[in-house]
Amino acid sequence: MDTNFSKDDIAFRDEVRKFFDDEFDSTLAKNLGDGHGDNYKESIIAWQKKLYKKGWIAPNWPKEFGGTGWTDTQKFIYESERGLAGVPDVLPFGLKMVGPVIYTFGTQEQKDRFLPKILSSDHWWCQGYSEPGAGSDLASLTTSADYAGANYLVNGRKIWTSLAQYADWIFCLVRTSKGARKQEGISFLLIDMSSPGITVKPIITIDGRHSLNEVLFENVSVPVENLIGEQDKGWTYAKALLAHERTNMAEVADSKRMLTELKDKASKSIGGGRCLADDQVFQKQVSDVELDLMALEYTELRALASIAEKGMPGPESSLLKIKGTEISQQLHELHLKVAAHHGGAVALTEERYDEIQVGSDARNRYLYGRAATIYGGSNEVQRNVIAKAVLGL
Amino acid sequence: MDTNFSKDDIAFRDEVRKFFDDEFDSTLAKNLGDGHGDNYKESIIAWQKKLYKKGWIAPNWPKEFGGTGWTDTQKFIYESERGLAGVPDVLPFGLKMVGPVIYTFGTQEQKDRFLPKILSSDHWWCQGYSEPGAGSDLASLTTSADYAGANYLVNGRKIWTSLAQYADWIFCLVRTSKGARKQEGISFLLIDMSSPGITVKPIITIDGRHSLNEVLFENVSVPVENLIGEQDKGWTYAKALLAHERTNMAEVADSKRMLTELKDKASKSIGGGRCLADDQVFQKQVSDVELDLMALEYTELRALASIAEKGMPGPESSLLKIKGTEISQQLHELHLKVAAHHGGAVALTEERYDEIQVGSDARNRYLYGRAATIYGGSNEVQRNVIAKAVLGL
Amino acid sequence: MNFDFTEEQTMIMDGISRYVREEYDFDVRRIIKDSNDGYSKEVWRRFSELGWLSIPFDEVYGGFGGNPDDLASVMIELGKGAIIEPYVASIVLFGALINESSNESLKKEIIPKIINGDYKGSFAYIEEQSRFEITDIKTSATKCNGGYTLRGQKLAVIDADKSDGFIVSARTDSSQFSTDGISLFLVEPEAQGVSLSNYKTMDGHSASVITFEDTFVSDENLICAVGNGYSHIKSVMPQILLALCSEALGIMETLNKLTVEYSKTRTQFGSPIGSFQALQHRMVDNFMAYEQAKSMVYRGLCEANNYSSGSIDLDEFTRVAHAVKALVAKSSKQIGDESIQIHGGIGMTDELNIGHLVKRLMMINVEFGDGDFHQKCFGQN
Amino acid sequence: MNFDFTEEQTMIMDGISRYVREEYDFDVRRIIKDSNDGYSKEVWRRFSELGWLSIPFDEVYGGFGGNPDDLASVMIELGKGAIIEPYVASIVLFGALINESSNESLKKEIIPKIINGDYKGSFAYIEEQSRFEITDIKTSATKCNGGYTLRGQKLAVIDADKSDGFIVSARTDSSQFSTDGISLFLVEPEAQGVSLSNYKTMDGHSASVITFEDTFVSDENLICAVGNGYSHIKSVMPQILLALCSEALGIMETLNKLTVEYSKTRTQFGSPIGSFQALQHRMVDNFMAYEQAKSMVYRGLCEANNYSSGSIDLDEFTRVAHAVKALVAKSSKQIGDESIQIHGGIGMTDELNIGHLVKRLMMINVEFGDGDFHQKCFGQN
Repeated sequence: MDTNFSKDDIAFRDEVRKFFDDEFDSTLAKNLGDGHGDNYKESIIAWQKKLYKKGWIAPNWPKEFGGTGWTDTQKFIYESERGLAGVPDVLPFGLKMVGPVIYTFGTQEQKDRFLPKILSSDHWWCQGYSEPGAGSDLASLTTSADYAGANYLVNGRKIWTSLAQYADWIFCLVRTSKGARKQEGISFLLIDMSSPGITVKPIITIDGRHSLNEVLFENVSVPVENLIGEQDKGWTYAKALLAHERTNMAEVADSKRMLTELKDKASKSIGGGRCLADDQVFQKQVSDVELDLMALEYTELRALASIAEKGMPGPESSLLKIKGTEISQQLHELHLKVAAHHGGAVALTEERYDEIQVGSDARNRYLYGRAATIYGGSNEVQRNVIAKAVLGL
Repeated sequence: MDTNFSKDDIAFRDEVRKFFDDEFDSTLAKNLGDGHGDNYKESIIAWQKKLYKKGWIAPNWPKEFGGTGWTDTQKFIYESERGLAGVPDVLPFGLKMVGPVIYTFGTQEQKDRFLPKILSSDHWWCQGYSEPGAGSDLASLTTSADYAGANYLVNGRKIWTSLAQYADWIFCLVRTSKGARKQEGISFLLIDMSSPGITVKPIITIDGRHSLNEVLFENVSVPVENLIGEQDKGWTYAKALLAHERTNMAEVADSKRMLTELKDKASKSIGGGRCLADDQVFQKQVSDVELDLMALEYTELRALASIAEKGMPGPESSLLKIKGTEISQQLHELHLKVAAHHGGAVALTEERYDEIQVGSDARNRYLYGRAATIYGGSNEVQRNVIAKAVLGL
Repeated sequence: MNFDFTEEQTMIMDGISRYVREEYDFDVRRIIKDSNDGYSKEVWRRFSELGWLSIPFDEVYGGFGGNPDDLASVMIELGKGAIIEPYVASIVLFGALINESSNESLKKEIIPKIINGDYKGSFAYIEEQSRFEITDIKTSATKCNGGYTLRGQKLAVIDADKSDGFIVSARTDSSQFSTDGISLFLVEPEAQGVSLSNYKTMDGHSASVITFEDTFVSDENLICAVGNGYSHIKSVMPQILLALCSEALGIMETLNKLTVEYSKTRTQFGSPIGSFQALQHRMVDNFMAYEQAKSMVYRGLCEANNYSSGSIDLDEFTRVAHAVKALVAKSSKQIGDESIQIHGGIGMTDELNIGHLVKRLMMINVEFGDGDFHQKCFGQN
Repeated sequence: MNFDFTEEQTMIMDGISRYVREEYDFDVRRIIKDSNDGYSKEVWRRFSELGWLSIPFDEVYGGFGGNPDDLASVMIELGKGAIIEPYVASIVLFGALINESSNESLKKEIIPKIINGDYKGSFAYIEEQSRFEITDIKTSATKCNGGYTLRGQKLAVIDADKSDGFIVSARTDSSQFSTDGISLFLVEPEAQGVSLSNYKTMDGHSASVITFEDTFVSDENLICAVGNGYSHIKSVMPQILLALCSEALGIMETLNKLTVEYSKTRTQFGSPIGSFQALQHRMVDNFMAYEQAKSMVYRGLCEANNYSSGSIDLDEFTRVAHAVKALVAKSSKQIGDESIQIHGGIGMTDELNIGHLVKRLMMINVEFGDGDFHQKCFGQN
């Protein structure tokens, strides 16, 4: 058992730390915020291009396709430093979702065409999975793609599509035929968002902001060369991606950052030299989360080590999404607790009320954060999966 | 909304308080303890006979059969005072279980024969419901009663039978025929424990003590006049009883007593004038339970008022068993927390180590108390019932 | 023993319920919420006509003379409707403080106006450093000729931008945390040196930072005797907490109802999601959380009556009120979270009422101290 | 990054696992538990032969020279087997204290005997008033000619009735709570003025109240320098906590395995109870509680190595050890409760192993401070 850093690891850590220090400036930090700033699109692309230039845009990709070739320890160090520096993770849709599907199941032509632009952030991707009638029960999707010569004609409606308003491309699960099981007859299609017949409608969430969308397809023509793998076999590719996605959802580095910020905030004096951090009950609430997070960090490391050794994550990885999202929600809640009255504020204008703005941000994150246990396969579905696949129930 | 006591109520409260003060002496308190003392049987009978003499043995029975005719407020006062005085509840098997079944569904002859001896505690009853294969799924029971002239011949095995080692009579659910639904063909039978063919085998529980038993029936002959109501309709009577039983399982008065004792213990100085009651986290843990208990007390009152007004409990009553048992388990846990190391002690002999004995008792209650969420319809089954019957799911 | 609302209370409740159904549905609420005023003058006028603004006020000033039960019956229904009119600020908070005021001339002047719908008020007591401690006051009121000079800043004053007057807590004596030396003043927004910075709150209400720069307040605007502010606030605190918790109760009832209904209609994996046992058990837990909250609010109301009749003292009543607020906070959190989770994606949308009801619960939670604060107050005694 | 046990460790684990399977099944355990000695001399002899008693001791004294990983590998397997031999008292507690002792002649004398199975020890540090504070000591050791006179009483000394010697904490100086002035003495049960009152504990071990009435202890029996007792205990505390938590980990693994298996075979309502979604989700939660506990123990073991290599200091290592004990306590409680509940009635019986495993978890929880205690220590830093 060891997680000791070698000399090289420490040098690497210093390099990462310096890079974030130098390159992730306060303007970027402000604009990226929690993914809702005014210049969000430009800023995230600018930042990702910096990472791309540095060669660090895709630590999880195989080296041959543009990955970093880092050891697990290096990946861990990179993530830890990212969290410490408050640097947001890269957008997952291209780099963590469709990218791996393309390099695993795509044709050489598809790889050549799409992977470079994912790496360079010249293509903004979004994910077309959920539908109004197909949420947790994803396989019951009905968006259809009818084969018509060299094209599919796509008709249907995707929902909860994050950041589709900025997207150049969408990867979709569509129904190409009716199989005996509903998982059959699904295909995995890459669709240009500028195709005629696509309409994007905003969905405003309970935090009052816009990051989700409905994407409507009316007779959208998609060339057959945009099909990934075999027709009707899309569920297999999607499943592989989901497993991949799940291990990316622990968000330990980000939760650690939130925890540090929480402790800082709570140490700020309220009246009479008191501070919330001195309150034993509050301490207990914080340490409840901190303990779980400390364990989760090692659960993630165990999963990484297991992937490195056996080529696949062990049973421990299946809890990453559940625990990771529960922990981040608990941290949101504690931030909101610190904010007290100020958590109520919306649409603040005057710069001088910093605390009120901080409270307002905490509230927005809390509210939007409720989605974490719903999307990416709700935590109920995750529990079903573990019961079946891990416990054999 | 009011729960104000009238002058008469206050006089009644004083009478109850005086009665417990005078009659429930320290020897009784010691011997009754938590239902496992050496002179338990004699002591509980002696105590119940005192209540019988006073006319207070069956507050929940209709006056015509020997009930007290108290108002809801009086019942509430009686229960509160009982809890405050640390007086254990009467044994439920005769007075709260089979008694109501007999006066509701029994023949005049059965009423005349059994009710007086239940009231006078001359008959000790036990409950023959569960079987090895029929726990939560009670209706799948297989103990058979075959009609043979003027008798049933009973064969089978009942389990988890509390205090059967002391019992004169057992009321059983037995299968008299095979219906289309498993709830059909069940009959409700009263069986003399001295009948040839009955064997009682002790089951030692995880607290190392003996209160549960297996009761085996081998060709036990039971006269037909011991059948309650119609043959094959026993499930109906049992269900009525279960609903009745459930509202008796909140045990608010006993939990209040446990809470008071807990606070007393926690106020005892540990080293250097510190005491656990000053610890904010412990305070929080105690108040978590206390809040729930304060609410549950009123939930029970609301149920009582609803029964008085509408003749039946409202939806609020269905949570009494779940919440009541969860609260009592939390109190057991906190008592054990106070006991710290001393919770480990078993089989202590020397009188001088009072604290160790107190810890040992707390542990026994904790361990035996795990059963509260299992028996009387497990809390999982209760949740199923509420989902169906109250929420319509 | 009695846990029913009276016939009169039931009539009021039915009236509000009908009003919400017929005149204040979710679309109307949205329009009002997004309007410039953030409330509807017309609706407020109707509230006055229907007598709902008079509930807690003494009959001598034209009020209904209601007890906590009466107010609770109103609050439960307003909660169910997610009404965003400034009822809490004007009637529950400001109303309680003015109704118990010892300043007869002020009461005679203002209470009838409130009842007529011509006057709205709010209570300015939170400061930058105070969190939930009402004694943590830095705002000072210095005696001057014929009155006092106010200096300081109050935060998170709910619905202040709609108000014709604020009751402001300020120190006329003693140091920052003392229970002595606190006085309460009625201040008008137009008074010299008063400035407001307003913002919306997540529940569709508004709040303000109010700054007092050498604001003169006359002796006649004292709500209670000089230095008696703390005991004045303390005397009305339990009934305020009960009213807030009653509103929360109405919201929770609605959330549970909507969630169970939704679970019966939303189909996934070929079955209504309400048929899945894991969700069933959680909805049962939500049902229990609601019933326990209801029992606790009823306990508070019973104790309010015991307090009125003199069977318990203010400390005992206050302790129960702490308990009510603390338990209601827990149930609110659980039911709020679970309502969104069980609704899934649709529960995350601004379009659906679920999120709005949850946000109101969240605001109620911090109003006059959050659950942790009240549980601590409760547990220490 | 490496989270595997070494080949050598795996061999030890396999060895213990085989031993439990072949020679220490649940019936054998019951017989040993109910025997007069409360443990088996023969089993202890076998432990010695198989080298398991030598694990944590330095090689110079004939030990295996194991690190915390080595000890963890043993403890996990002993946990799975619910072994009740006095391994924790003799090897984990007494063993750590003696192995780190500065008293060379004592070490040369005693450690080889322990390894040979000829000497067992225990640690007497709890007092009537102390709860979990190891500095809360009233027992006094007064200097006298050639040694010290011990006066006082120690409680809950685990497996003391099986011991050939106790390490006793006593005050040679300073007042009740001071970290200074604590000294550690090796005392034999036969020494003058030592009396034991023994009782069984719920996990099949025993404990004693030990009274010292003017017991003479020679200078040669000092475990560490006079007054250095606290830092001596503190230096071995983290590794002791890790060993205890490793045992708990083994027990939790077994409980989860047995519960999931049982749920697949126990049929109610025509289906295995493991097919009911509400139970499935709870078993998933238990699985997660176990995996998180495992990660935390592994984190502790990694930090133990970081501590050995000097990358972190004792305070940092101690903080992690607090975290491990606190989290393991939570997982233990959850898994213990749920194992009984999901087994239902049968889980309540003395006959089944479930209850016995749960009781051992409960004992581990209070050993060297319960979860709340350690979480507080953790949270304050």
